Amino acid sequence: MTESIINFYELRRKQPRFQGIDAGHRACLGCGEALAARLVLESTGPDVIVANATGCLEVFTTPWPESAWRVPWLHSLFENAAAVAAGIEAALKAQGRQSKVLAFGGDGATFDIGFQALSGMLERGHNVLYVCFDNEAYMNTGIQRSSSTPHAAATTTSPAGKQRMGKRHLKKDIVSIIAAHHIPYAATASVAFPSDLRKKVRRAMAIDGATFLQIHCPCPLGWGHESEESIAVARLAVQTGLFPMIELERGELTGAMPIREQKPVVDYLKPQARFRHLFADDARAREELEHLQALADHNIEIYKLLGSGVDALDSEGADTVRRGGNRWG
Amino acid sequence: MSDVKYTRGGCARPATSLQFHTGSWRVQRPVHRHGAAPCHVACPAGENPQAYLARIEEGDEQAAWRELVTINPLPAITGRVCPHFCESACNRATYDSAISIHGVERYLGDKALAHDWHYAVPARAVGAARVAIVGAGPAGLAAAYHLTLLGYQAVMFEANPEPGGTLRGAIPEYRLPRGVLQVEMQRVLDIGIEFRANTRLGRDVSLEELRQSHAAVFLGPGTQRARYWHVDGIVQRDLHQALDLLKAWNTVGKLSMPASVAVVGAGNTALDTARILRRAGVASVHLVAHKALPEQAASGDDVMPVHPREIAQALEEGVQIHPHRGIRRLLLRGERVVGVEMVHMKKLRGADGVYARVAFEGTETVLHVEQVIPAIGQTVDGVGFDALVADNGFVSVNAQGAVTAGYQGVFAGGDAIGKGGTVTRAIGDGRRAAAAIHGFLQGREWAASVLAPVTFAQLNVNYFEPAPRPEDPVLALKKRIGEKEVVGGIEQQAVLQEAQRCFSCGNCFACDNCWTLCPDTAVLKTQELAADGAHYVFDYDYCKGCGICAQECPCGFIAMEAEL
Amino acid sequence: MIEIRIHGRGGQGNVVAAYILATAAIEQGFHAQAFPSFGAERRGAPVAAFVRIAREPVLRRSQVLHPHFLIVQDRALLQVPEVTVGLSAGGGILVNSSKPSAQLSALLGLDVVALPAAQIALKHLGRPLPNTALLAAFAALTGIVDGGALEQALRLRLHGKGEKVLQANLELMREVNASVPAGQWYREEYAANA
Amino acid sequence: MRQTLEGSQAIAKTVALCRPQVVAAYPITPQTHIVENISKLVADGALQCELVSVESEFSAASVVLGAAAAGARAYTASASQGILLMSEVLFNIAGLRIPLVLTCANRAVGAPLSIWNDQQDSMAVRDAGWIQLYCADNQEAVDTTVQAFRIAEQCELPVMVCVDGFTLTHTLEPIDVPDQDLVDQYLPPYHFARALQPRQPLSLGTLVAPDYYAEARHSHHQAMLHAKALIAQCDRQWQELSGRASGGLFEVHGASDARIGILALGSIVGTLLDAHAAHVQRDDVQIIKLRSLRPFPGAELAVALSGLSDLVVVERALSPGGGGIVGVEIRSAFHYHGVNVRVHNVAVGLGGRDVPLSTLDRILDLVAHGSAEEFQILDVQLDKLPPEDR
Repeated sequence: MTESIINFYELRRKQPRFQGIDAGHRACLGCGEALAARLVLESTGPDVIVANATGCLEVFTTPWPESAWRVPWLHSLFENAAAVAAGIEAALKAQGRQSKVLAFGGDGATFDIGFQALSGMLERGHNVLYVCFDNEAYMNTGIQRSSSTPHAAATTTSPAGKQRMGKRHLKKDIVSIIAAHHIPYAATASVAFPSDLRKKVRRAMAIDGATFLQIHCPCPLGWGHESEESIAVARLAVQTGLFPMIELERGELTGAMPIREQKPVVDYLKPQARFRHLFADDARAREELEHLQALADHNIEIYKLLGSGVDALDSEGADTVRRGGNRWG
Repeated sequence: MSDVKYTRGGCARPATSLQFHTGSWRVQRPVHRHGAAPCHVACPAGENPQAYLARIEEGDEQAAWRELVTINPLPAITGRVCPHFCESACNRATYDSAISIHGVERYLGDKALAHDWHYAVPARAVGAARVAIVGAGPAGLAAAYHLTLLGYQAVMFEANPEPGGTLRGAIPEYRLPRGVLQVEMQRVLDIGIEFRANTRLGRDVSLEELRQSHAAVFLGPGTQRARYWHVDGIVQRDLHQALDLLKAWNTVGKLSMPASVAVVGAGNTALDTARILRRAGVASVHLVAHKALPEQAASGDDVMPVHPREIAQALEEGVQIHPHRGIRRLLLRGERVVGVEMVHMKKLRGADGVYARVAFEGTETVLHVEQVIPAIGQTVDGVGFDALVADNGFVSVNAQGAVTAGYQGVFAGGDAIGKGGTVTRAIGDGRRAAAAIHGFLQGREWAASVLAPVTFAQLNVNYFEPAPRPEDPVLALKKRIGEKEVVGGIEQQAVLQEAQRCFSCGNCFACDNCWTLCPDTAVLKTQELAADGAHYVFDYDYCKGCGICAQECPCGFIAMEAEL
Repeated sequence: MIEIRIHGRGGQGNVVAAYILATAAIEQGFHAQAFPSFGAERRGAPVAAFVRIAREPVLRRSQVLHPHFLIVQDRALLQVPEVTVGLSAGGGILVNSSKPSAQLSALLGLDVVALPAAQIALKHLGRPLPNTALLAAFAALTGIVDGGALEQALRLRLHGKGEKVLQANLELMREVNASVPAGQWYREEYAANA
Repeated sequence: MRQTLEGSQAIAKTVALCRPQVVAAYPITPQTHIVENISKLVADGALQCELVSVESEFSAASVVLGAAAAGARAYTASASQGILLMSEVLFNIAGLRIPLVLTCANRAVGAPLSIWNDQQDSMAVRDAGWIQLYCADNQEAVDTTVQAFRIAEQCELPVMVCVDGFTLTHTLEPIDVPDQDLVDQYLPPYHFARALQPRQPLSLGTLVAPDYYAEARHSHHQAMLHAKALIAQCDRQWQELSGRASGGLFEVHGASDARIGILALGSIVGTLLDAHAAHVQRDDVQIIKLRSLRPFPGAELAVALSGLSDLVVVERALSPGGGGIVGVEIRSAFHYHGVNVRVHNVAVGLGGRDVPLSTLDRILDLVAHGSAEEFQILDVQLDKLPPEDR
């Protein structure tokens, strides 16, 4: 069978999943955020309304007069997605409508500029699932540091130079802050583990109340790795302990993806240009490498991430594939 | 939505981005590229284990067996005796441990015997061309089988009363029970093959007669003549050949031997001979091998060409192996052996670049044995077709299996062509010769396809769980007497697990990875269009060529091609 | 005033190419200006950048609508209709392609010079980035800037990337110089006024 | 020293030359390159200052407010939505009479979202009480930045240096970046008389009751009016040192007896001048570059342009439902000062729409044919709209 006679339009229509973001969007090659957003909507289904903060996701999906979205979607500003979502939810309540409200934002919109609105929405307990697509910098404006940028990563506003080793500060522990709002469900997920991501979206969707999901999504441009390495890099973030995969309910830790075999952080850092300066023959660079390893070790310790053997849902087993697929159903 | 003003506030219709073809950004494109599984490439018979493992994983064991016997009609036999090159090549070995392909093969073979599954043989046309097959060993049986599947009338000529060749003569029953051998071979003959027992080429029928009365001839005579063995021209008077001892043991079941014996050789015949000598009551059995034990081998070429398991069992059974040794001198009292002088030797590359065995002076030791049995290989006994046997003692053939001595329509295979004497290789020779004969009779040349195996680096093993392979049950040492089969088969549960462990190297197994992980929704899932064996198609209108699908394909089935 | 439009894809160094060309022109003694086509497109998407070279200070800030020359970073872009729009009569197109110039000229009915810039770059820089090779070819074809000015512009731009990178680029320039018809697009008015 | 630089890079270098002690910023297109370049200077140790990478523009403005109040020279930059998010703080900074400098990389304001250049953002905060200076090219951006610190610190008012986003910030051209000595000579160390310090425990930002509020506002207004002379003076003083002036409050190009004037702000001026020189070449046309929008030189313009018959005010912003912004102010000033010039008003280049050389011809045609209106957006393609929206 030659591909020329395939009716792609028909085939696309018949896909056994909900493609809440369809093709033709303008994301860069290998964009982790584009993938994460589609995965989220696959699990929520079409009965949702999205409030989207300013950022790459918003820009690459909606080059007017086109849109890649198949769900009702509203972009207002950078800092107010959570508040806009709260307003949508209030309206639905007033009208007796049932659709779930989602708020989408990048790490800048979540950790930084929109944090106030997010905190308010959580505190008021709106029935909103807030999804933070965390690619650890302001990518839309060209890779500036955010409070999610990892320690020692170079960005255009935390460059490595003669006197600086990239970002001086730490990555903000947003999920703990969110969980401290005593909301029913807050979790972290990664594009490298789609099954786990879907499970967490389904859990959040089942809850009537404010929920939060932070998804680690590589940005090949901003992190400086090849486009095909997005999944591999995200996987290493989890396997090294730098990005702990946890679930918090009412502030209590209720789930953590165990790490079967802790990989050294250099495995994760090496493919990324944003950490290139750490591999110079330089005492400060060596110290920062040790620092990052200590941060990973700390995560593993506080969340007790190191597994005790083989676990089908651990960092090695969670995305085991089977003949005929295990990613749908 | 007709009253919606799309110019107001920058409003847009759902999924209208589809109007924009991001495929124009692409400088490289993903393509589905079937790669050859290393097990498939490595199998001298040409089996494709991946294909039958897939059927097992789908829960259809009979379909798996059918897949298997499209290549090899004798899986219960090869599952037991093949040194399984497939497993040495298996990419899973680099990850945790190779798939127990032989275990699965044997399981399917035994299951078919137990359930009396039959080959699917197409009805033969009246007046089908007749093809003569000389020798009912594995090569001849495979040739007859495949010729029958291709619609020919196969006629087998066997010097012995029963079929089997090497399988019957040289392989002891503790490795290959006669029942299995008998039934599986009979099932082959039962597909409509004419079997002429006690008919020896050169004695009862001539090659010319066969050529006259058949459209083509396949020779699978095996190697019946022991290589001439001596030490500096000296041979003891009562020289026994290993193959003769094996035959005698296999038919009579006992041997008369002194209490200490040295067997010379490094292959299966040598090892089997040593082991039957132990079973026959010889107290002290030495194996003098010029090659290395598996754990000490410097290269694949240097190691004893037998399955490590067999070596381990022989050691357990009390065979004393002297690796990297040669016999320098026979210690004779009159014409009787009282011992041998052994010396350390290794194959080394000389100044001329040629490998040669070098004995190391000063390492000589004396082994006190009362008999020395050479097992250094056999060559073709060419009575009746001498003209086809080359100086090296083997029948020379071309890539298609046709003899090169100028006899049109005559093909040969198996041990007789001297390409490494394994049952599996012989079966492959038979199959390839059948295809070549078919081509010859249709007037076109047949060529085997040569594929590069998929390498471990081409796979993405992050998506596989480590799991150990099941070990074959082995008969306790004290129970290993007489003809009892030493190695058992694996169970159904283990077989299913092996099927699930298969990496599916170079072939799509519909895991959904590409479909799930494409950031651009440019991979579409398809059932009905999966004609190329993939279950997905690339929508190049949108694919930007990021390469994630290729990188994350567990099977190495997706390659990126430059596009400019 | 000479106006040039450079077409490429996001991430290919399109703006950098424009900046280097303008810098070289300034080194040569001209006034010049370079700026991108301010798109929001992402890595891989078609983008454009503009260069103006003049004897007098450049005051205008409008986009280049009628370029004298197009520099195109990959052949596939020639199929994008906007790329060739507005080319001045008698203008030239320099494109990264391994196809013969004559074939592309015939195809488009325009004066096209093709250069396998990506291959040349792969050889010298280890990465198929066509822009330096195209600039070197442009310099040789038009004579607007000479090798020394272009070298100086590269020096300024690659400052901090190490001498090795610079030398590899200069080596690449030399190969290109020898492989394009020097002066084919030369015109009297391009001569430096320095 | 003359260098070939991107506008943002030149601005960043210039800011560094002014020795700011605190820089705070939040990324937004097209301001980012300025902050990135400053970050690089800090990372390399070339600029010794506290760089605070804040979490929003609101905080960026607040950080520089605090820093300047605490006696440090402070700088920030933003654009578009960022300026608007800052707006509450901007009013506050000005009301507190805190001297600092902000670069606005002018950009349209959403929705619809646009990252491209117009001047809606700075126009929207023209009432905040800041001095606003518009730059016609990157050389002016550099020179005005240096002047802005001096102006701000002398009159205790914040200065917004408005630079067209992309059109200037992302354009590479030859630019004279002054030497450090020159800047040091021009710009004395930062001094803020009301700086927060325990030795002098002042209270800033108190509640002012109705009996004093009007006086406070009057004082602010007067300070702005006095700043007019200061702006012109600082430009002259810089010219004495560097040889370059940026046009004081405004600058008139063309014959003094011209009948038609075209007034614009920012980078369009260059295009209009080029178009005039290259194509139009009419003796009866003047091009006027308005540099200082706040303080607004209404009386000065009325005097300078009184000989015209028609003035077309070209803007890159509008007040929907009202019309032009600068045009209305000029019309008002002319009316008050009894100058009888017909003031037409057009908006061009909205949301990054290219302003080609032909714009000048188009405008002169409108005047010639009597079809120039009180206000109109040039080049609107009505066929892109449904009939009821035209």
